[in-house]
This record gives sequence, C-alpha cells and structure tokens, in this order.
Amino acid sequence: MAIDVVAARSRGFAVDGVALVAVLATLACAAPAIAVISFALSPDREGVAFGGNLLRDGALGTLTQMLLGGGGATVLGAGAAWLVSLCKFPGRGLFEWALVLPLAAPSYVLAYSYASFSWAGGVSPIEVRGIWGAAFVYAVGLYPYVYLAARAAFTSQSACALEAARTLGTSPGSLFWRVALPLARPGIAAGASLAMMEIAADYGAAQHFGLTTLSTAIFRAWYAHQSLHAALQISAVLLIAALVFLMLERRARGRAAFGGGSTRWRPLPRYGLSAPMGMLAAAFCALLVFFGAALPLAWLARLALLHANIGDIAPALVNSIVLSAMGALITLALAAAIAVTARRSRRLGQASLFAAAMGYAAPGAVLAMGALAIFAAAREAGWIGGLSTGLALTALFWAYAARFASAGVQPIDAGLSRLSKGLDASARTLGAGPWRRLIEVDLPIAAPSIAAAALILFVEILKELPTTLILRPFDFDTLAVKAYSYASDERLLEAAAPALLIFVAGLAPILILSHGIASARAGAR
Amino acid sequence: MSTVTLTRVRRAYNGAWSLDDVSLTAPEGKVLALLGPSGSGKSTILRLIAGLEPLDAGEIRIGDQLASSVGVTLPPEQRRLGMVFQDYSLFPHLTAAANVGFGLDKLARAERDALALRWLDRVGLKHRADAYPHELSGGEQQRIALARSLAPQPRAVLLDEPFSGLDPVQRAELRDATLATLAEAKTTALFVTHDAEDALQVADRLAILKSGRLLQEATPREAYDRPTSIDAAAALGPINVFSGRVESGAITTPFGPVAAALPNGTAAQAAVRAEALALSPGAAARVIEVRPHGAHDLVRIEAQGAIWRALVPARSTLGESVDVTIQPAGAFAFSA
Amino acid sequence: MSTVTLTRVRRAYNGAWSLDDVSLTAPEGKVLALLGPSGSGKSTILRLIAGLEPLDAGEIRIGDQLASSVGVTLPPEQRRLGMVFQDYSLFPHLTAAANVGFGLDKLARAERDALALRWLDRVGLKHRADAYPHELSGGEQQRIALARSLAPQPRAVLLDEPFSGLDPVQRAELRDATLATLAEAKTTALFVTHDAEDALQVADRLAILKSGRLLQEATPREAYDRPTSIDAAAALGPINVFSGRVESGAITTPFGPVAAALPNGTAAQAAVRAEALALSPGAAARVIEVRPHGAHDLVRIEAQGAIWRALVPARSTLGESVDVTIQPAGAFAFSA
Amino acid sequence: ACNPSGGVRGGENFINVYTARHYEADRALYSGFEEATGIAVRALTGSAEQLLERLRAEGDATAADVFVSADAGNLWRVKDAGLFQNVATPALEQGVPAHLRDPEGAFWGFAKRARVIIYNKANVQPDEVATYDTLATPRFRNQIVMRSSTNVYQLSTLAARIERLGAENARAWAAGVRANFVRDPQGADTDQIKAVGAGEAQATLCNHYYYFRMTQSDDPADRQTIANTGLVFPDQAGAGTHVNISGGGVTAHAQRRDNAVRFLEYLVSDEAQTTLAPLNSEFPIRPTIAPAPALAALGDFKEENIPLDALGRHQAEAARIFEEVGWR
Ligand SMILES: Nc1ncnc2c1ncn2[C@@H]1O[C@H](COP(=O)(O)OP(=O)(O)OP(=O)(O)O)[C@@H](O)[C@H]1O
Ligand SMILES: Nc1ncnc2c1ncn2[C@@H]1O[C@H](COP(=O)(O)OP(=O)(O)OP(=O)(O)O)[C@@H](O)[C@H]1O
Ligand SMILES: [Mg+2]
Ligand SMILES: [Mg+2]
Repeated sequence: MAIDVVAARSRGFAVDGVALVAVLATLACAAPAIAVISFALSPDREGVAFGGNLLRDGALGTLTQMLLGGGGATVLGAGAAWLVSLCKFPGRGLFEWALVLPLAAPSYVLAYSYASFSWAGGVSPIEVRGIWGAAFVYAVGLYPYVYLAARAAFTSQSACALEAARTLGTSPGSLFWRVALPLARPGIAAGASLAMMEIAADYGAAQHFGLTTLSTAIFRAWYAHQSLHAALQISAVLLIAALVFLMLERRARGRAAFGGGSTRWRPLPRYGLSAPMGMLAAAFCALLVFFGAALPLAWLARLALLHANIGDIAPALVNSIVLSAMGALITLALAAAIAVTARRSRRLGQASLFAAAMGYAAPGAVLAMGALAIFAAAREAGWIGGLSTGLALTALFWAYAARFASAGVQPIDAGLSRLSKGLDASARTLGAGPWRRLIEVDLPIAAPSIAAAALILFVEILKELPTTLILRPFDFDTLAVKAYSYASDERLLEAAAPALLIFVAGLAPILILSHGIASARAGAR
Repeated sequence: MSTVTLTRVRRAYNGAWSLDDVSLTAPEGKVLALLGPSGSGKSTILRLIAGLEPLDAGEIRIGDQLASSVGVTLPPEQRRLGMVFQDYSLFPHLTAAANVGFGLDKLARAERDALALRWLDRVGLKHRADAYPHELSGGEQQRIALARSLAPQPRAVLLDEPFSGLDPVQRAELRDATLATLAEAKTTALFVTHDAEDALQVADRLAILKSGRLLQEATPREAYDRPTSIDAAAALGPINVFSGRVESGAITTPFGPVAAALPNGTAAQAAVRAEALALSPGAAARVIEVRPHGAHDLVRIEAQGAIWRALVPARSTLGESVDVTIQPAGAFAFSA
Repeated sequence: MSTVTLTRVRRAYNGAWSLDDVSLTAPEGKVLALLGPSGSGKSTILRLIAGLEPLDAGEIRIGDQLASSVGVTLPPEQRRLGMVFQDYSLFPHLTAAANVGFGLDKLARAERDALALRWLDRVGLKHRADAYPHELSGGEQQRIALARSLAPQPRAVLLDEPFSGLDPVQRAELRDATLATLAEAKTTALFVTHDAEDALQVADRLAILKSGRLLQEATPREAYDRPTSIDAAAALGPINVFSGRVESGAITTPFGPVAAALPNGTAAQAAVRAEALALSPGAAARVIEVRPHGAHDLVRIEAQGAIWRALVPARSTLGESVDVTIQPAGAFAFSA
Repeated sequence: ACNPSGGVRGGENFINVYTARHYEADRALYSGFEEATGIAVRALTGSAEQLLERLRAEGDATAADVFVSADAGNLWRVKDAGLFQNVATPALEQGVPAHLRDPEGAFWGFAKRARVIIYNKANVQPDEVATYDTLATPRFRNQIVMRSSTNVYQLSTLAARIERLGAENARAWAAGVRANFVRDPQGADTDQIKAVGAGEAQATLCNHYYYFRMTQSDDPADRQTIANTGLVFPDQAGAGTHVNISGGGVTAHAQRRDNAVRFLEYLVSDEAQTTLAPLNSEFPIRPTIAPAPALAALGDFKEENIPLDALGRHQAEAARIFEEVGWR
C-alpha cells in the first residue's frame, strides 16, 4: 500500500515544489500592491475629503494621455514594426534595431530634455508642452514597447496565412489591414497595454508638463494635502483599474484564436516598396528614432558638455549598474517561477499573471509605500528592526519585483508558450520530477526569452527613480537619483550628464535585446 | 517488460466519456496496436497508462503494480514507462545523444554517454549523435525519440502514431526499423495508429476502438477474418453494407446472399469486404467506374439502385456489366 | 477554367535546383496530380504557378496569359487562382463564413455573405458558418479551405497535400467530396500528394516527380502499366528490383525471367510489382514471412539470397516454399 | 561606492542624515563637519514627504539622527508626526534668529530663501509689482505664469498669507492670481523665469536663488533672460518679503543624539555659514554673516516675520484653497 500513499500525495498539482515557489513569488510580487489597497480601504482613517475632483480630473487626465500618448505609441510602434518586418526599403536593417533605442530613455528624462529644448528661450521653433506635448513625448518615448511586441507578433505569423490572402486577391497594402494586423492584435494589445501602464505610472513627465493625472493626483494628495491615505486611495483606484484593464484585454480576444494557423516555418516574404514609398518608410522610421532618441540624446550631450562632471557621477554609474543587475536577477527569478507555473497550471497561472501585472501600473513611490507599510507592520510585530542597509536593500529589490515582475513575466511567458506540451510530458515519462524539468527543460528552452526579460528588467530598473529614491541605503546614489537631485534643484546642466549616462548604460542591453529578437524567429533556431 | 492491464477504465472530458469501460491487456513483450479513427480515445489510453492524466473509473496495472485507480495516480516519472509522442517532442536544446541520455540521469556521466551511443547505434544514428533535433529529418527524429524512450529500459513503451506525417517510403522503412528495435529490446509496446496497414504490419494483437469504446481485441488475422461488428470490420478496409432481414439463414443483398447465423426474420446488416467481391462477365450489375488502385482496380458497381465498391485484380477486363460473386470469407452478418 | 502550362521551368534554392527543366500541362477542367516523395519539388511547382515565387528559367502560362517568366512575375493577387495549403492556412481570426468570403471583397456585403453561405452549403458545412477555425476538425478545416479557394471562381485551383494528416476514413470521404466539388465547379485543378492511392483515385492525369525532375506524365492507367523508369514504377506501389544483363531478350532474376526489349548484353534492371508475383505450391523460393495486408497478404520470399515481396490474395495457403510466376503485365525492364 | 553602507570612515563615530536638500554645497558642509569634529556624515537624499514616511515606518528603529529639509512646512510635518525631539543649546539659540526656527526647538534654520517677483522689464515697471497683491490685480490679466501649487514653496507662500491675513484673503489672492494665468502651471521655477524673459508672460513668483543662479550663468540664453527681466523683493513697504528656511532637527529616536546636536550647531556656526555663503545661493541664517557679494548685489530686503511653524500648520488649508480656485 506504500505505493498508494505516494500516489495519493502526488495527485494533481498541489504539492509540486516549483508551484509552491511560484505561489510565494506571486504573493511577494503582489504584496505591496495589496498592502496599498488594504491600507486605502482601512476604515480607521479619513476618507478622500477633497478626493472627488482630484480623482475625477486625474482619471480624466490619465485616460486622455492613455488615448493620445498610448494611442500614438501604438500606431507608431505597430506601423514601424509592420514596415520593418514585412517590407523592404532603404535602411530597413538599420532601423530594425535602431527603433528600439528610445526604450533606454526614461520618460522623465525625455520630458525634461524636450522642455529645456523647446520651452521659452529654447532653440526649438515649436514648444512641446501641455497635454499635446506630453502625448508627443509619451508617443515617441514609449512606442518601442509596442514595436517590440508587434514585431514579434508579425514575425511569428504564419507566412502561409499571408500567402493565402494574396492568392485570394489581396494586395500587399491591404494585406496589412485584412490579415497581418488582425493576427498581430494580441501582440500589439500587449505592447500597448505596457505603454499605457507606463503612462499611468509616470509621474515625472506628467508633473513637469503640468498634467493632472491619477499619478499626479496621488502626489498632490500626498504632498500638498498631506494625506497619504488619500494618496493610497487614489493608488488603489489606479491598481484596480489596471487589473480591470488587463482582464478586459484578455476578454476582448474572445473566441477567435490568433496563434498558430501553421506550424510550418518558411521565411517571411518581404514586399519591396516602390522608391517613393520606400523613402517615405525610411523617413518615418528615421523620424521615430530622431524624436525618440537622437534629438534628446544630442541635446543632453550638448548640455552635459557645457557642464562636464563625469568624474563626480562615476560612483553613481557603478551603483546603478550593480543595483539594476541584482534587481533584474531577483525579479527575473520570481518572474520565471510565475511564468513557468502559469504554463503548467492554467488557473493558478492566470491568477499569478494578473497579480503580478498589477504593480506595473502603479507609480514606484506608491509601491515603495506598500513595501514600507509591510515593514512597519513587521517591525511593530517585533519581527524586524529598522531599515538597516540589508533590510533597505531587501525592501528595494522587493519593490522592484512588485513593480516590474510583469515586464519579466510577459516575455518569458511568450517564450514558454511556443513549446509543445509534449516536452513536459516527455520529460515526465523519462522520470524527471518538477525541479529537474524546470532546470533542465523549461529554463534552457526559454533561455532566449529569459535573456530578453533580463535585459528589459535591467533597463527598467536602471530608469526607475521613485522606488530607489525612497528605499535605498545611506550614501547610495544611482544615476537616476543624481539626475533627479539636480533636476529637482533645477540644475538642468548638471542633470544632463547622469541622464545621458542612464541612456548610454541602457543602450548596450537594448542593442543586444534588439539583435536577439531580430534573429529569433519562431521555428528558426 | 511488464504486462499492462486496463480494467474497466473510464475517462470523461467535460462530461463526455472519452473512454468508456475499456478493458485491455498488452501482453508482456508483445506489440499491441490501438486502431481507431480520430477522436476514438487512442491517445487518451496512452496518456492514462503514462500517468499524464487521472482516470475516472477502473484501474490500470503495470506488471503487479497498481498505477492508476480512482483518486490515485502514480506520477509519470515514477512509472518507468517509455513514451514516443506523435510530434516526437525531442528536447530542442539537447543533441541527439543528450536526448537519448536524458532518462539515464541515475547513471554516471560516462556510462550514460556510452549507453546513449549504444542506443543511437541500434537505431542507426550513431553518426548523428551531435546533431540537434532541428537538424534531423522527421524519420531521424522519430528514431531518436524511440531510442530515448527505450534507453532507460522501460517496463513498456507507448508509441502515439509514430509514423504519421512521413511519406509512404519513409513510413515503410521506419515501421520495419521500429519493429526490429522493439523485437530486439523485447519490450511490451502499445502502439497507436489510425492506419489499418500500419496496425496489421506491426501488431501481435490489435485493439479496435471507436468513440471511446473497445470494439474488438484480437490477433490481426482474427480481426480481419472474424470482425465482431460492422465498425470493427470497417476498421480494417473498405466494406459494403446492406441492411435487410434474415431469410433462410441468409441476407439477400442486391449482389447476392450473405450467410447469417441468425434467426429468420431478424433485422440484420451484411458487411462485405470490397475484396470479397469477385466479378465475372455477366449482366447482374452495371459497372459505373474503374479506377486503378495499386495492385487492384477499384470498381464501382450498381444493382437495384445500390452502389458497391469492389477491389478486383488490376487490369481485369470488364464489360459494361458483370456478374458478382460474394466470397463467404469476406462477408459477415450482424444483427442490426 | 484555364489550362496551366509550364515550359522548361527551373527553380533553384541556394544554388541547388529544386525544380529542373519541368514542362507540364494541366488541361482545362481536369485534375492533374503531382506525385513524388518529400522534397521532390511538388510544392515548389504550386508556389511558382501561384506567383508566390519567381522562377529562374522557363515560363508559366495560365490560359493565354504569360504569368511568369524570367524577371517577370505577375503578383499572386492578379492571377485569379485558388490555393489550398497543406496546413489549410485558414485565417484564425475569422469565422468559417468570413474565411470563405475573404476573396469576395469586390462584392457587396450581402451578396458576399450569401455566396459564402452557398459555398459552405456545397461543402456541407453551412451549420458551421460561425465557427472559428480552431473549433473545427481537420477535415472540416480542409473543406472550408477548399470552399474559400473556389468561391472567387478561380481560373485554376492548386491543392497542396490536402488530405494528409487525416485518418483513412476521413481521408476517403474528403477525397470523394473534393472530387465531386471540383467536378461540379469544372475547375482546372493541380493536386499535390505523396500518396499513390490518392493520386490514382483523384487524378485525370498524373505527373511523377523526383528530385526536382519530372519522371513521367501520363494517365494513371498508363503510368501504372507502362512506367518509364524504375523510380516512376516505384512511385505507384512496392516493386522488386533486380540488376543483371539482358540475355536472349530477357533478364533472368532469381524468381524468373523478365522480358526486356533491349540489346543482348546490356546492363539492365528489372522491376517487378509485388502484386505481379503469383505463388503456387512448389520449391523454387522459401517463404520467410506472411503478414495480412488488407485485401492481400504480404509475403516475403527468398531465392538465391534475394528477398522479394509479393502481394498475394489474402488467406492463400502457402507452404514453406513456393513456385513463383512473374506476370508480364507487372514486370518492366530498363537499361541501367 | 558600491559599498552600500559606504562613507563611514570614523567607525562608530558618525551620524545618519535624512535630507531633502540635494545641493552640492551640502557635501562641503559634511566634510567641514567631519573635519571639525571627526564625525562622519552618512546621507540619504530624497523628497521630504517620502523621507518622512520612511521615518514614520521605521519608528523607534530608525537609523536617522537628523532630518533636513529645504522648507519649514515639511519640517513642521515631521514635528507634527512626533518624529523630532526638541533641543536647545546656546550655540543654536544664538545662531538662529527666533523667527527662523521652531518656537519649541524641534527644528532650526541654517539658510534662508526669499520668494520674489520676477517681471519683464519691457512691459512692467518695478513699482507695478511691488507687492504680492499686485499679481492678483486685473493689470496682469493673462500675464502671469506660475509653477504648480503642489510645490511646497507655493504652499508655504500661501500658508504665510493665511497666517497673516486669514484664509479669506488668501483665497481671494489665489483666485486673483489664478485668473491672470497665461496657461496652466507647468515646469519649475526656472521655466517660469524663462517664460517671463521670453515675453510669454510678464511676471511670476520664484525663489530668489533660481533667478540668482541664472545671473551667474555662462549660457547666452540665460544672460538674455536676465537682461530682459528684473527682480523685486515684494511687500517692502508692508509686512516684508516671504522667507522660508532650510533647516533640520534631531529625530525623536536618534541613536546618536549628541552627534546630531553638534551637527545642527555646526550648521549655524561661523565656519559653516561662511562655507555655505559662496557655494549656496541662499542667504545665511545669521544676519551677521554677509552673503556672497554677487548675492548681496540683489539688494537688502525686509523679511516677513511670522512664526515658522505656521507654514506647516496652514499647509493643508493652502492646498485646499489652491485646489478650489483651480490653481493646479
Ligand atoms: N484535454 C482534453 N479536453 C477535452 N477533450 C479532450 C481532451 N483530450 C481529448 N479529448 C477528447 O477525447 C476524445 C478522445 O481523444 P484522443 O486524443 O484520445 O483521440 P485519438 O484517438 O488519439 O485521436 P487522434 O487520432 O485524432 O489523435 C476526443 O473526442 C477528444 O476531443
Ligand atoms: N525556401 C526554400 N529555401 C531553400 N530550399 C527550399 C525552399 N523551399 C523548398 N526548398 C527545397 O526545395 C526542394 C523542393 O521542396 P518542395 O517543398 O517543393 O518539396 P515537396 O515535394 O513539396 O516536399 P514535401 O512533400 O515534403 O512537401 C527541397 O529540397 C526543399 O528543401
Ligand atoms: Mg491521438
Ligand atoms: Mg510540399
């Protein structure tokens, strides 16, 4: 009967060690957000006394920017991805990777640099300001999120569906609207939702452009009205809205399937554009790179040269890289656990995915408050002391994970979803238990997507400001902190060098990432 | 090498029985073929035996060990079975040799490599040891998958349509090679196919399935010669069916009588294999079409409004009409 | 409905000829089957005709129109051809009806829907109009793909292995249904397969390919009865091959002589179809194995160290050894 | 520098500072203090509000000994949260004028800044902007730019007005200024100055040192801006110009209280004040210490004299008023 005992224990999914880790990872990632929500809901504090307007105007502002900036980023990103994936035109190879560059620039840096570049006394004939200016900055800064996702979606499309459409009389031009775009919709939607969540979470640019968004409303409630509680209530609204948004996105896919019409691999046919159209396409891509990266980069470089203080920020550069690398690794481990489990168990996985995604829409400072609240509770319970260096770092990495897990889960999930279910079953019948399958099958196979996730996380954390600002240890400045310190002191010249370095430090991983994606076409190993 | 026994096994998906009361024995060291159309539950049987899914009723034993019963599922990794999947499911990140060695992780590194190589040799792919799956043809991949499943000396090996998706020449070659390897390894094998020819070529015993039910379990010869139902008869080749009544121990079809060991007056069905119709010059039936069909011609004949298909030796010269003889060995009657 | 003509067409991938000097005519309103093993260039021919790829030499005409020649490729969307892909390539984001209506975008919405429904009806899937591709079985998907390709009234329709991946019952059904639909639509059809049975069943004419070259183009009967090479003979069923020399107008194989219209002393090969071997009690050859093979038994016989395969009527009672007669209609000789 | 606990040279002899100031001058102060006392300074910069929350969360386990902010309002919040302890030493009491420190000794100023009016010389006469009130008059309809009211300096400016003239007066003033906006607030103080220089607006409010810094700039654009604009210390005939402090206090749970007190004392010492003067663009806290000559060139001015904690006490109300009059 010994056998039966063993068997009964191992029935279903419940006691798989990998799953247990994933559940813990999910809880860890969701905890700060949950803390924020429960803190916001706690009845022993005053409600949002003045919050009505703040909430309404903030929601309106955020929605406006999601529509204008997010919509712009979506159109630009999807358009560029289409051109680069499926058309031939001069410079295509160059643009394929160059289009990713703006990913290295934080929105707040773009905003500061456009402001100093174009506002009163600046050199630009057109002022980039207000709602439209912000939308412009979001669009040119965030389109790479959509571009990456859409390019992956376009390149993994079955060439056969496109060919079938052509034999049915569809010209290359209308192919885009009738087949390629509809098929890439989930990918584009995923990219667009990332861009929109970035917009929802952005404080720096919104504040500088004088927008009223949920994010600025949070800080208005907190800083001006001195009500952290109201700030958390608005944050809770933001978090819950993000969750609803994600669920709607899933729901909108409906019954239609998008993947897999064909498993056969055949090189994607690229359509040669006529000379004038080719020039237009090249100009379009060039403008994106110009406004999203080249122009702000050049402007920052000019400012930085006016005030060269590179030596002064070298330690911050080192700190940034060390912190980003460690943060990326930790977040990556949690994200991988969640993604792997999402694949092995549908229900548990879906819940984890959503829980992990929530944090992406919240401003970092809010999640940091969530993490602080948990620490405060633990301290009051006598489990820990103050935020010593070690604890502060723990809290910091934890907050990173809470904020960015989703950015890591998404690519890993996509990578894993390309694998046949049969592989897991094969490994099991060959006697491999859950851990061995994880380590010897799932992880190596998803390695390219895991590497991509690592690079994205590295860049995200490199750019991250508010969480770092509040949770870092003493005497520990990063580039973002430096840039912020100078910028908040309105010393744009001095801020330029660290901002530029964030950009530059982010470029290397971005280029590797871009190259990796260009060569990783589903099925072509 | 163990006997695999299914006893009254049931499995439902979304409330519908995908397997209904199936009892089956795969005898030690023999090849049992599971034959049936798409959706008949063949893969489900393999997945249940492998422990990849729990069952809803009945039990499965591997040798003496109770592997699955209601609420109890020994995990696959503890069953010591080999499995070859329809898409081979080779690990794309491992070489051929590493794939074959995957199940040998209890052995020391050197021993494991040596054994993997020995198995690669056995399936004739020693020279491809360092190739990755995507560098191998479909047939080569299948052989790697077979070697991988056999290397850990499983108690039985489960093969899910291992030959589908190959062209007929490759298919025949691979079938022979697989059979030889299985025979050499003396492994109990369960082998899923929807191709009658495959099943007849490879199997020691045949289990014919339809809609989750076991129609017949027998030797190939027995199944061909003494089908137990219309469906079982149809599973092994084209048949002609006629519904009528038994009169004087026979059913009278438009093309001739079929003997029926049933009470007179019973509503019954006659099933006649296409190759059991012999045609000779005459006037009983009209020839509608003659098409070459490899060794045979496929002839469509019509009588009294019924159209039957006959397989006759190729190049038989037939006129516009023929007489028809039904050969009793290929004609069966079942009560309707 | 137009004739499709290929004249001396070549196509190279990475320097290797994937199609080499192929001339071929698909006559108006008829079904031409392209038969050959994997990699023989069948799909390439269809892709060239569809205009999905440029050719490197020769020309392709559809009716009177020059569709492809060197440096000239009429884009696929202007060719008015239908194509059914091997994996069907239905648009996963569209319902069955919308898939069928896809090529009818020049029509008004109402007209288009009506026509799509009419086509769905014709392939027996009207009730599945609102289903998405992934909700349909393989066979159903194939029928949708067929309807989709035929709905815009193409000048010819190109089918790439439309029946592979289906179980034999579905396959036979679908083959008949496709044939009926094509006949009704009176469309010129080119049909790719690597299955001889499919080709023989469906085609008016047969083109046998190997390694990018056209081996033979003929009616199915002609191809079966008068193959022009060993490879062409092998394409339509199992053969036994013997290499020897012509002496007194025949090649003497271990199992008997094969007539050869070649000068004496020529090095030559004899090809004998497995079904052209008749066995009778005797002592000339040893019976190694008998396996049921549907209508036949497949018998392996040995003489003078050579092992041949014979297909004999099922249930022939054979002793341990047999005499062998080679029927001339199934025996061919080619100079080596 | 990647040693996250770095900067501790004096072993256990150190203090931890939470500071919302991030000026270069601060570094010089820290090294000066270290040299003078042998006590190392470990700093954590951040926004005052977030540092306060961290301090609150850490409670009695906090590592922070001193909390420094560039605004009295924020210092008052720390005091209000019970996270400062009162200290009083002769050095501090002599060093810091009574109106530039907390009455109970919770926090002490060490530098001060003035909220001044910048106007466009081409279109505005200095006497037209002699008081804060003028900014609210119809004279400036569509001619005013302001930074956001979220900014603590704006809040403190209005809080001071509430303290002196009452909430109704403050509301009327804010509404009047609001009505004169050319556009919704965006950017920071420097951006407002540039806008006035470029003629996009005729006047704005800012901290004196943002303007002062531009006068020292090599950038031709900045020079042009300065040439086009003028600075006025408002309300010289009345209550005096609004001033705010940079200041600090000893945290309630400081583990190194004595060191912390010495740090505060050092900040107001002759040495620190003279160190600060040329580096910092703020005015020294002690009337006896002369500002850097360039800064002195802005001119002498009369300061508003109200209890500093008023800036904190009225901050929430100020925010409410801004909210209500639509000054975002
Ligand atoms: N995971 C599942 N969820 C729901 N239904 C399933 C699942 N797996 C199998 N089925 C259903 O159970 C029945 C038997 O499926 P099974 O895969 O065993 O058939 P099969 O005989 O292997 O067919 P094929 O030849 O197509 O592989 C089918 O009706 C199938 O749709
Ligand atoms: N895009 C391509 N690039 C390189 N080689 C190709 C390409 N397409 C086809 N080939 C090669 O051309 C030859 C003919 O291929 P084709 O696809 O026409 O064969 P097929 O007869 O359709 O085979 P199958 O039955 O496997 O579909 C093969 O050797 C194949 O490897
Ligand atoms: Mg199956
Ligand atoms: Mg092909």
